[in-house]
Amino acid sequence: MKGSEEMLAYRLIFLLIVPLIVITPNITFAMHIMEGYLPPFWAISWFIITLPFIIKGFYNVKKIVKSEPNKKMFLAIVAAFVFVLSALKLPSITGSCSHPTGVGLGAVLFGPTVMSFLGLIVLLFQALLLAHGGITTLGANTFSMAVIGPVVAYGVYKLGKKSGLKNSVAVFLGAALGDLSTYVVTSIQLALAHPDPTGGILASLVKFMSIFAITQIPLAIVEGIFTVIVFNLLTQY
Amino acid sequence: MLKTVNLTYKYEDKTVALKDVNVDLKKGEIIGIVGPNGSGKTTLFLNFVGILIPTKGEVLFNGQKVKYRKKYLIELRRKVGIVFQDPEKQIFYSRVYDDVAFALRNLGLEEKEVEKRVYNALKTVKALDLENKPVHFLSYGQKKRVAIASVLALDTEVIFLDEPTAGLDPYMVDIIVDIIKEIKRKGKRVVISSHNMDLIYSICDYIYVLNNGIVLGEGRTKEIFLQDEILKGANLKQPWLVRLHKNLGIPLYKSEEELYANWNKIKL
Amino acid sequence: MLKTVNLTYKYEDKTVALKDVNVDLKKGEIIGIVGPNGSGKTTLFLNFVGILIPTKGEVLFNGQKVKYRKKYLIELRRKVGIVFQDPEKQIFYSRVYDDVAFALRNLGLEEKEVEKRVYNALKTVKALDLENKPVHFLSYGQKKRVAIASVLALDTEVIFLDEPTAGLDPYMVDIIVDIIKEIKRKGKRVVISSHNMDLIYSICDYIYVLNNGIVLGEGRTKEIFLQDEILKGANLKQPWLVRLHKNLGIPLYKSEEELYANWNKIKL
Amino acid sequence: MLIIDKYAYINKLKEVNPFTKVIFYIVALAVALFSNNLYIWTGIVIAMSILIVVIARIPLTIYLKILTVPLLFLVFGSFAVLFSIDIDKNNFIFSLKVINFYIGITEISLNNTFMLFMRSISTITSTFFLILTTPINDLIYVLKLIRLPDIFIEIIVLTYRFIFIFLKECKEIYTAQQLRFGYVEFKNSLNSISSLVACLFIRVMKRYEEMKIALEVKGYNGKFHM
Repeated sequence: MKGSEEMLAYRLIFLLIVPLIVITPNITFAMHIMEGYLPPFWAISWFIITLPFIIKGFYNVKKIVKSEPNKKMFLAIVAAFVFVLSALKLPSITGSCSHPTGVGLGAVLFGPTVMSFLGLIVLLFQALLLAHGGITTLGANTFSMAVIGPVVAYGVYKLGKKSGLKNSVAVFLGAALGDLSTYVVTSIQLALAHPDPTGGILASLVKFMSIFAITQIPLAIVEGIFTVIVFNLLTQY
Repeated sequence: MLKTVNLTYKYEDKTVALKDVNVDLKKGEIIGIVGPNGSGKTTLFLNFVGILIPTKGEVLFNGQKVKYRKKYLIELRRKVGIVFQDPEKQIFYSRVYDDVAFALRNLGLEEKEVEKRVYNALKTVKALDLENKPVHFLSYGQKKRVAIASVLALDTEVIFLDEPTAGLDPYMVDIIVDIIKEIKRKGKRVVISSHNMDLIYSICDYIYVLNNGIVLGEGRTKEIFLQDEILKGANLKQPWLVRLHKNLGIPLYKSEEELYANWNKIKL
Repeated sequence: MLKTVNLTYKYEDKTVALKDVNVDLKKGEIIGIVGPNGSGKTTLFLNFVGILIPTKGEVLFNGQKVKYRKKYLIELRRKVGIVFQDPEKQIFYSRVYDDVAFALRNLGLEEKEVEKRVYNALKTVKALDLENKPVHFLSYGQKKRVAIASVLALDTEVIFLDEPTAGLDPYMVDIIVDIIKEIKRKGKRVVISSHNMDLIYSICDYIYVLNNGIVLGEGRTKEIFLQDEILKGANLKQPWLVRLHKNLGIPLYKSEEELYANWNKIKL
Repeated sequence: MLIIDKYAYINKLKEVNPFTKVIFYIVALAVALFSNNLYIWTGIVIAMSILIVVIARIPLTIYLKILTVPLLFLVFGSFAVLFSIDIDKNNFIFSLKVINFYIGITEISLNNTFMLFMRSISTITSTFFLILTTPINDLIYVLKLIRLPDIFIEIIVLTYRFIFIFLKECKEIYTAQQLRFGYVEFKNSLNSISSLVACLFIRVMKRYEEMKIALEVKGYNGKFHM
């Protein structure tokens, strides 16, 4: 009796995890918190938390544009490029596909400060044109993808370079860790909004993190490799 | 051989791109597909190589329905190649050699075989000297030839050329025409879409006229270009040799050389 | 009027793009600049509108040397407009109206005047119905017309058209030809570069032949196309009307209508 | 290419004043977000679906198709909220023993998940109403009305235009690679996608150089007027 219940439990877990592994990357939600998924308090809080970064980014952009008006078009080109990048499908080992966040590539190519502002615009277009993410979760998503991700990616890349790592290793670490940091932040955001009724926020965090660990670590590695190859190809030109 | 049977293709938003199209590549050695911008030529090509899946009807390859499984498509595309209009979007590597070798390496061919094929293809398009040049130093016409070579290297039985002479100067157009004739001589079937009616008239032996996704008419080159209503329906013009025939009552010649050779007879 | 005097232009890497070029727009109403890909046509156009600064020699506008100060250039470009080959690279807004209005608003024109001019320009290119369509839904030919309208709206005295018919189907080519004739009728000067020799022959009245950055020859249309060495030197072909004249000894006509009208005389 | 964008321009509510639509949307979104009432949520979902399918005439198949993406997210994303882990079986209304602990569903988590699901789906349908009936060009007009900083709007306008250019290029490059067996296995797929991005990047930068010339010819003086 006990044995069969255990079997049932394993089967249930299996039933839960397998579709997660297969489907998660396919529908790419892992990086975006979906519309309405955060309760009002958190939706608004993340907007407020993100706002200073956006304002900072906005003033940086303003400064750049003032000294070089053509850069206005350049920034839009970069935003569109990152948008298209995030609509691409990266191959993954499981045979399914995922979308690159483009966070690492964008941050390393264009610097992190610009990315926080452009990231907001990219996320806005993803919500409006692709129905990825959402309007109520725009604040939270901007924080994880456009603020934390680029800063970590760029920081790791610079740090790696400084400590004498090979360029491609630094790019890889920057892109992969930028990716992962985005997911960690997303997990925290979800855990804060949906604490576990028995174990609280921490238990909830463990749950979200373990889902992401299964699905996102391989993806972060793939994105890291992808960014390195792109980088190497670009230096050939 | 390749053909479509009542092929209908609708875009995601339900607009009809092709409607009941029957095109049979058996009918000619160099087949021309003509029609205005947006008439469905490229969509038809993409259905032929299995990139787009027909909404209704089917594509038959050697009498068999094309199957949209990965393995089958790989086999299909080893037999059927396509060169798109803009060479810039089909060249991915900075070295010409690597780019022409791309498809072959993906198929896992041995490097020796790859080398042989790459050189053969570059020779056919008269671009052997470009082998080591970085792609971004090439002119538009040279890129076009590299793009053609990349497909030739696959040694397919059929080659689709989408607007092969668009944007090229007259001299380059002649070179491309030579390449097309060379491909034909090697026993391959060529399908061309083009806005250049004089070009189509001079090198194709069978023509399909497309407009708004419908085949308005088909026939041997000389015959189809005499049918005013069909051409008008597709907003096309007649080649000048046909216009001369129509307006002046002189015999219809396939090439201007033929006209010149027969001029004395006409004068009499 | 606009002309160049011994204009030489070298790229940053010292390759010579133009060498001692003398082109005078006074010589014709619709001027054709012909030459193979990479012969320097576009570079010449960019020198004319002050985007590129001559390495040697100069551009004269109404007898005065063009000055490369911002203010002067703004004035120059109110008089001299240019439409590039690829419409995608000159349309910045997804609203057609805003795009055609862009240059006018940059000049600080009043919104009422802007509106009048935008509608006039759209009318000339027969694109009034496109006003509310987003640019990404437009066909290539429609985008091309919008790009032309943006320049027409400026009401310049001279318009440069770089390959205005490249990639267009025969019907669209006719529409562009009509637009060009309409522009001429309004008293503006038009300069066209094109690979389509038949087109150039039929609408231009003065031709410059360019190759490797050098003017190989110039002259009134009928005359220049008779000079074999010059055309050969630029790898160009003669228009078919000229080929008929050369090969068959019939008189040289400017248009096929003229040929047809005189056919009976030829036969006799 | 982007199906939502396409329908935004051809639906039957396109001509309705965008400002009205945005106000309506914000009210609906706020109600959906702040309320805790099952009936209100259900009402919003039904009302929005009717507006989208019956009034705006978006084909039902298209509507359902774009709904599946967030629905899948919702279903699978909810597992983490629904299930808890505990050593005490009594906290659960349904549970299974795994080694030394229990995985199960508590009454609170069941309720939470359900509420989460309903709130999400009602905000999603609200947003769908806006994006399926209001073209971006109209939304930009609203952004102007509410006096968002110019730079922000200008970059949005330009980005919107460029997205379609790059998407088209990207698709064409991808097709060309696909036809040359660039995506037959994992390793060459990764190489191909990387070279696609590199190729696109080069083209994008070249385009920037060329468009700068077009900008100058048009007398650009630092501002994209609207």
